[in-house]
Amino acid sequence: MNKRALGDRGGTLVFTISAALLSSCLLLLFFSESFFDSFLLFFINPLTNRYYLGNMIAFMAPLIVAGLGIAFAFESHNFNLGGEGQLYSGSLAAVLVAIAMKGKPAALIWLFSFAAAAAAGGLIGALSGFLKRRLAVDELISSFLVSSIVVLLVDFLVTGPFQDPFSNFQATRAIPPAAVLPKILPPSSLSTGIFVALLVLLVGKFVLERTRFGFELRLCGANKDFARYAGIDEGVYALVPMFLSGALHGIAGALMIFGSYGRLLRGFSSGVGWSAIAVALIARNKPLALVPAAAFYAYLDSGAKSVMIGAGASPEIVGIIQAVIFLFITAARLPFLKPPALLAAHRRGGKAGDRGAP
Amino acid sequence: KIGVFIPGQREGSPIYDSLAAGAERFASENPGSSVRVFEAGFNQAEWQEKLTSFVGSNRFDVILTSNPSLPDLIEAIAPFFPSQKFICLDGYKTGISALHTVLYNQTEQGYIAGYLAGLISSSALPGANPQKKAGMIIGQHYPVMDTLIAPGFEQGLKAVDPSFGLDIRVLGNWYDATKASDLAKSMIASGVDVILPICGSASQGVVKATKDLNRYLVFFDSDEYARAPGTILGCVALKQKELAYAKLAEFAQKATPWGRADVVGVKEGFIELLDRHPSYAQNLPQSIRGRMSDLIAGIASGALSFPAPRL
Amino acid sequence: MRSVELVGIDKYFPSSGTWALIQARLSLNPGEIHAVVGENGAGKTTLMKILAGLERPDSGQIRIRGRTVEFKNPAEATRFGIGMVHQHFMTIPGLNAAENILFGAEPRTVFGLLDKKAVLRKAADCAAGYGFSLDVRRNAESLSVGERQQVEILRLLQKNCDILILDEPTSVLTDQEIRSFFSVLRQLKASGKTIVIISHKVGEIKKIADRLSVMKDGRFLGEYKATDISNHALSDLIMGEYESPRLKAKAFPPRPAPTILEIKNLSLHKFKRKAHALRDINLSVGGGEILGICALANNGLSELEDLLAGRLKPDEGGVFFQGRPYPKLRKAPWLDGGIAYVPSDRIGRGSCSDRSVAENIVALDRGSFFPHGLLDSAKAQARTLKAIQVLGVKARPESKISQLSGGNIQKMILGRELSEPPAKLCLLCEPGWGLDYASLRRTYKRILEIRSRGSAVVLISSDIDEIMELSDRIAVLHKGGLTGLVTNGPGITKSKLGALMMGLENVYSGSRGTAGRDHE
Amino acid sequence: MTWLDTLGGITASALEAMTPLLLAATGGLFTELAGMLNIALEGLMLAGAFFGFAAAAVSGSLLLGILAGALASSLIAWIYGSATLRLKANVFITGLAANIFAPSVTAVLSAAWFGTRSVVALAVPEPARPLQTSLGRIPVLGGVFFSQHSLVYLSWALAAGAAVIIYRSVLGTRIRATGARAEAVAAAGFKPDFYKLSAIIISGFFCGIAGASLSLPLGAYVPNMSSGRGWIALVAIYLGNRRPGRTALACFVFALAESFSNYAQGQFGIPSEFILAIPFAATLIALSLGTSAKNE
Ligand SMILES: Nc1ncnc2c1ncn2[C@@H]1O[C@H](COP(=O)(O)OP(=O)(O)OP(=O)(O)O)[C@@H](O)[C@H]1O
Ligand SMILES: Nc1ncnc2c1ncn2[C@@H]1O[C@H](COP(=O)(O)OP(=O)(O)OP(=O)(O)O)[C@@H](O)[C@H]1O
Ligand SMILES: [Mg+2]
Ligand SMILES: [Mg+2]
Repeated sequence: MNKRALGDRGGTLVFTISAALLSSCLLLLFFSESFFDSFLLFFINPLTNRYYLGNMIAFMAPLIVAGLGIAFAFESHNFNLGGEGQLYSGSLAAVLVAIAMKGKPAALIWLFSFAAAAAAGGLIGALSGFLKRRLAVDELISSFLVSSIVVLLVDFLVTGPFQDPFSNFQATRAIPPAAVLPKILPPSSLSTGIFVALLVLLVGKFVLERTRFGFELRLCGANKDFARYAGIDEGVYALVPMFLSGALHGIAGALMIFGSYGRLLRGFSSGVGWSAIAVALIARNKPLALVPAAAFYAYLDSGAKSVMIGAGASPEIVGIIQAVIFLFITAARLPFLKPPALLAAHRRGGKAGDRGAP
Repeated sequence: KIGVFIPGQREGSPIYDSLAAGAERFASENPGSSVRVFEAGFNQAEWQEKLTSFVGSNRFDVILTSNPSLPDLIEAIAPFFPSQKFICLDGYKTGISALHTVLYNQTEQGYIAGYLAGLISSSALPGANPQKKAGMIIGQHYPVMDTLIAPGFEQGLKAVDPSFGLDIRVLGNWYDATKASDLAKSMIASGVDVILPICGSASQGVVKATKDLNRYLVFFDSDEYARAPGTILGCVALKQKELAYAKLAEFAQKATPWGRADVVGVKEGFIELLDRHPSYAQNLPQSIRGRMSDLIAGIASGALSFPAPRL
Repeated sequence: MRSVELVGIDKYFPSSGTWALIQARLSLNPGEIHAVVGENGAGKTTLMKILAGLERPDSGQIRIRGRTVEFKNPAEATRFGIGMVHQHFMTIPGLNAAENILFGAEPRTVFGLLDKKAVLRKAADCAAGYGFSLDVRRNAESLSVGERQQVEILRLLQKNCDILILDEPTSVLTDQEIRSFFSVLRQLKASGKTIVIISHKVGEIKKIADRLSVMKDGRFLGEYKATDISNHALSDLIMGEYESPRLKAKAFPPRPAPTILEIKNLSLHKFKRKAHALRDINLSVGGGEILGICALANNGLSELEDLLAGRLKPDEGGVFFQGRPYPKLRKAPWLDGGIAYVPSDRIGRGSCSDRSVAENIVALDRGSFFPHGLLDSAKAQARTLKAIQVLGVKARPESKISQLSGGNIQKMILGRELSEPPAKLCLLCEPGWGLDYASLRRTYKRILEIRSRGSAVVLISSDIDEIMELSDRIAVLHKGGLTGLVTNGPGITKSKLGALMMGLENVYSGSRGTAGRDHE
Repeated sequence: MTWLDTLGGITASALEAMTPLLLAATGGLFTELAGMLNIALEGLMLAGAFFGFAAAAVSGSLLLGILAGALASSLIAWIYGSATLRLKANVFITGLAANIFAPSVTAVLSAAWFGTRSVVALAVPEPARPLQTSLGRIPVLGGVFFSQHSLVYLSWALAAGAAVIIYRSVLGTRIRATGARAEAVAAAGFKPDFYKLSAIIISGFFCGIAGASLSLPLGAYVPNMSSGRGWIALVAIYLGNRRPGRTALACFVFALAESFSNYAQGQFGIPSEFILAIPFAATLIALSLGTSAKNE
């Protein structure tokens, strides 16, 4: 990859983001009572207010880890739509292990809980991989269906057998206080979990880009026929990446629990699985790009909350603004911005459409 | 300066709407006071973060909210905002000096609805059948539902006739009206003739199905008769607006009993069977109305009481 | 008036940093067959894509019948009667041959719906009109390469294109197919069409073309009348002063080394309980021997390739490698370079288009490039450079395969598979596809070298010249069965092999189990 | 009640519940065949539900309502499609955008037109049950097949029409060709993006009617009323192997499972979560059996 290509893509990205922000400003201008206040609250407050900033960075942690999970799936040409269920079930496993290990040293609890989260999420993901390998069931659909079922089952477990009898929340009991990840910037929910997330990301990047496993995985994703010719077991690369994808979602869930919530609240994860897909797509599956992508996503989320709470903007307006930003964020070219010849040539060579993502 | 924190959405949830309305009425009648209403949405996991931002972003004299789970949240964040006061309706927690809670006796509310449902089902009304079956369609299971409302409703039914059966079906969300309508139809096909829907905006589907099939509904929390007069034969309301107003007035007089938890019901005037609407008064035979007013009188006088389990 | 004139065309590909065309030109007379020749990566395909509206030149002019035009997309070129048959075909799966042929000009019924009957009729008429024996009802996926090509040509004709561009149309056709294809071209010429044809086969060009343009390194070298230039002069022009390496005299190895590959009583069903794709095949190949296998399209050659490539399992019989059952793809001899394989599908199977040359080379020998599970980049880089040099691939290790010209992709694959040390068994399918003359000679030399080092080579090819030039023995398949297994030598002629391939003769005498190297 | 009546009742309600699924899946089939993963079905349905209902309430005409729903949702599909194709944006992310956009914009308009962001219940003409008094009298079968409301029959007709368009029309052929090999369509001188956009707009059209078939029979618009049906429609397309007939069958399987689970809630003492999972589990099993049978 030469520098020019990267530079040009960067240029397009800057333009698309500006276009997105510009159009959201216009919307704010038309729909909010005080444009200036709303603008500050939406775009500036998340960065200057310690509480919002903390929450924003805290939200990046699960986005990065789950986004990495999506990248593992996409890079091997597996489409994981089951992030929600994997994340949710992983969280449950982590919470149960942590509660069972009450009294043990925190480090031990973390180790076992995160392992349990990874195992639970991973098994759910691997089920779709298994169905694909054994029965040629499309993993896109099976992961979605399995996830829908798993969410319901976890709901049942949380509100039934594991419901905290002393809480009015639909939630499990809290994890031992010692096991809660140390907080940074209280009262925001930022914790050392963000460092865990970055560590996981670096490991993931290393595995994906430097190891034989990662090489084979990406080769399977790029051209199945060639991978098979090269003696790579595609079956394994339907199964293992889906397992890893699920495992990373599980860890992402555990990070949310150990970093912010301290217990499993019913439906706490709703939407994170989907957001992770968006983050991975914005980052084009490049591990390091996941950090800015997650930051951007969390920033939008934070800005939305800020403007709703601070200026009473209705959720609908915020929704429309987010929709507009999504329309632009992955745009490869804008009508008023002629694509650099290079990009155009590159695109023409690339395969159009298919599933859009990987 | 009053902040109203709504853990949900104002529109479509009468209970939250009346909470805000009560505060707004108080503000309009008391010059110098102002209200800011914030809707936090239905995801319970986000409430803590949003409540913290809400408290942190403004200077409120008092924050008024309503939900059984809010006291736990308030307990968690109160240390960060030592001077902030909270009043939580529909919740129960003692011993926090910044918080006063008032719990509705929803067993009582359920009992009244159940008793009415039982009477309707065993009546000679055109839509009633001889089967002793009534139903509830709920959005989800949740603690207040499972420990207060549903048992209360069932007790009410059994008080009419111990052979009554209660059919509870779950929608899985609060907005799939089409599925709610299918559930209602399926329920009616199995012999249910009175339904109590507690499923948010999806209740529209239940109303539609019951109306089409000429069966009956009893409603909860607020005056819903207008949605289907003749089909909705009873509403057991919470007087949330009045309670909100009363509690703010008490706050203005600095008379709030901080740290205390109260329980209110028919006796205190904050749970009421809305019996003056024509849909109730004209569609129900005198016999039923009579037995209902006896029941209400009994509860109001204290002759009949339902200890609400502490939540 | 010239029917087409391209003047001063420049084209730079920033992604690969190459000037594909520098002041290139081309002029076509109406009603001629014009050949464009030149070594791999000379810019032939790029120039044609520009004429067909698929690429836009950086500078230069396109004049059609005297008018200067600018094409933004292929549709605009089509409007000027220009159509292109691509090096890698563009048939649409999911549609049948007729729908493919009439794509874009379908007859309709009164309600604006497709008139399926008329589609079939019109396509069949069209095919028959040009003397193609194509069953237009068949699904596009089930067509052979030759038939796909017919579909592509018919599609252009049917759109009234009168300037047809054919990019290496003969490289995947068998001899018979080429002959009938050429008669079609002559017939088209007679009806006034202008035809541009790209090819690397000098003899072929001389036979069919009226005039030819020579390109080198993106530049135009000159334009000649086919009758004015000798074969020798032409290849000199293309290659510069290229000294063709002397190939070793062909001789059946005197003392046959032990058998390396053995195919015993092998049968393969096309579908369960249906026609045979392969029927009772017995073959064996020893070390130091090249076995050529040829057949017409749809006669079992591709199935045999898939079997030997480990992609299909035989329904009956078996394949043995050094006396043991044929190894699975993921097992030792495949992974440690014991079996080398050049697939006939170079884009889909042989390479990974959006990966770099280096990655494409590393992919085949991961065991040694990832010593402890981690990439040894220095080694990978060194090996890549070596593989590129073997056959002179015009690319850098970090170039993406999709940026390489067709011939260079093939050279990359050959360089990878035929590298040192040679594999025990080399399975080479259409190894000469799209190679220019010099590369072809170098490749042949390397194949013979590998043979002399004691490897067994299986050569599957639709090019009879290639088979006859390299093989020690030749097996001929017809309808999935062997019709001949002969020792190559003076007695073996093209027409004899042709008769065997068409099933007109059957000289196969091997019976079960005994057929093999010692049958003559 | 005999078991036959019960079965008939479950089937009849499955046929009704299948209607929005069938319409949305048929629409999604077009985009799927054009080679795009259309996750916006959900949002497009919701838009159709709102605009269909609003137009029917204002005009008092069922037909106008359906048309308005279809058109409004086609319009949103057009925006979504243009963003995807003209800006070369990722279709999944723009789909997500459409799914966020639809409920937001309906809420804003609902507040402006009807004064509420919540349930809008107004008098709209009810879809008739055209065959109930004639064929509907046939025992059992009449109740199952001929007592449905007109939108149910409309959906069958539209699904059949879509099959004809897909396989017999020029547009359908081009759309399929685009999905199968876009670069070949381009090389043949056509614009693949045009056919992709057409497919997206058609999917919007069908989803609009699907949405109207939710809100009109209910006589109300409820925010979020599509509640995941767009996703199920997508599942049905895969389960149906991207063929119109099998997709319809898949929709029926899902609707039947759901209708059975509605019935089962009252019959067996199983936690509701398990019952709610039945449709997903049934679909997953059908998918596994279906594909493994195909691979035999
Ligand atoms: N899309 C592309 N991006 C970058 N470089 C390209 C691209 N297409 C072609 N090239 C480069 O342009 C040069 C000319 O390629 P072209 O395909 O025209 O060669 P050719 O004469 O057709 O060769 P062959 O006989 O091997 O097919 C090559 O060096 C090739 O690497
Ligand atoms: N009897 C045989 N004779 C010749 N070749 C065989 C025979 N059995 C298997 N093979 C070869 O082995 C290859 C792989 O076999 P098989 O299909 O069992 O592997 P797989 O199913 O891909 O791997 P796995 O069993 O590890 O999942 C076949 O494609 C075939 O080339
Ligand atoms: Mg009864
Ligand atoms: Mg070429």
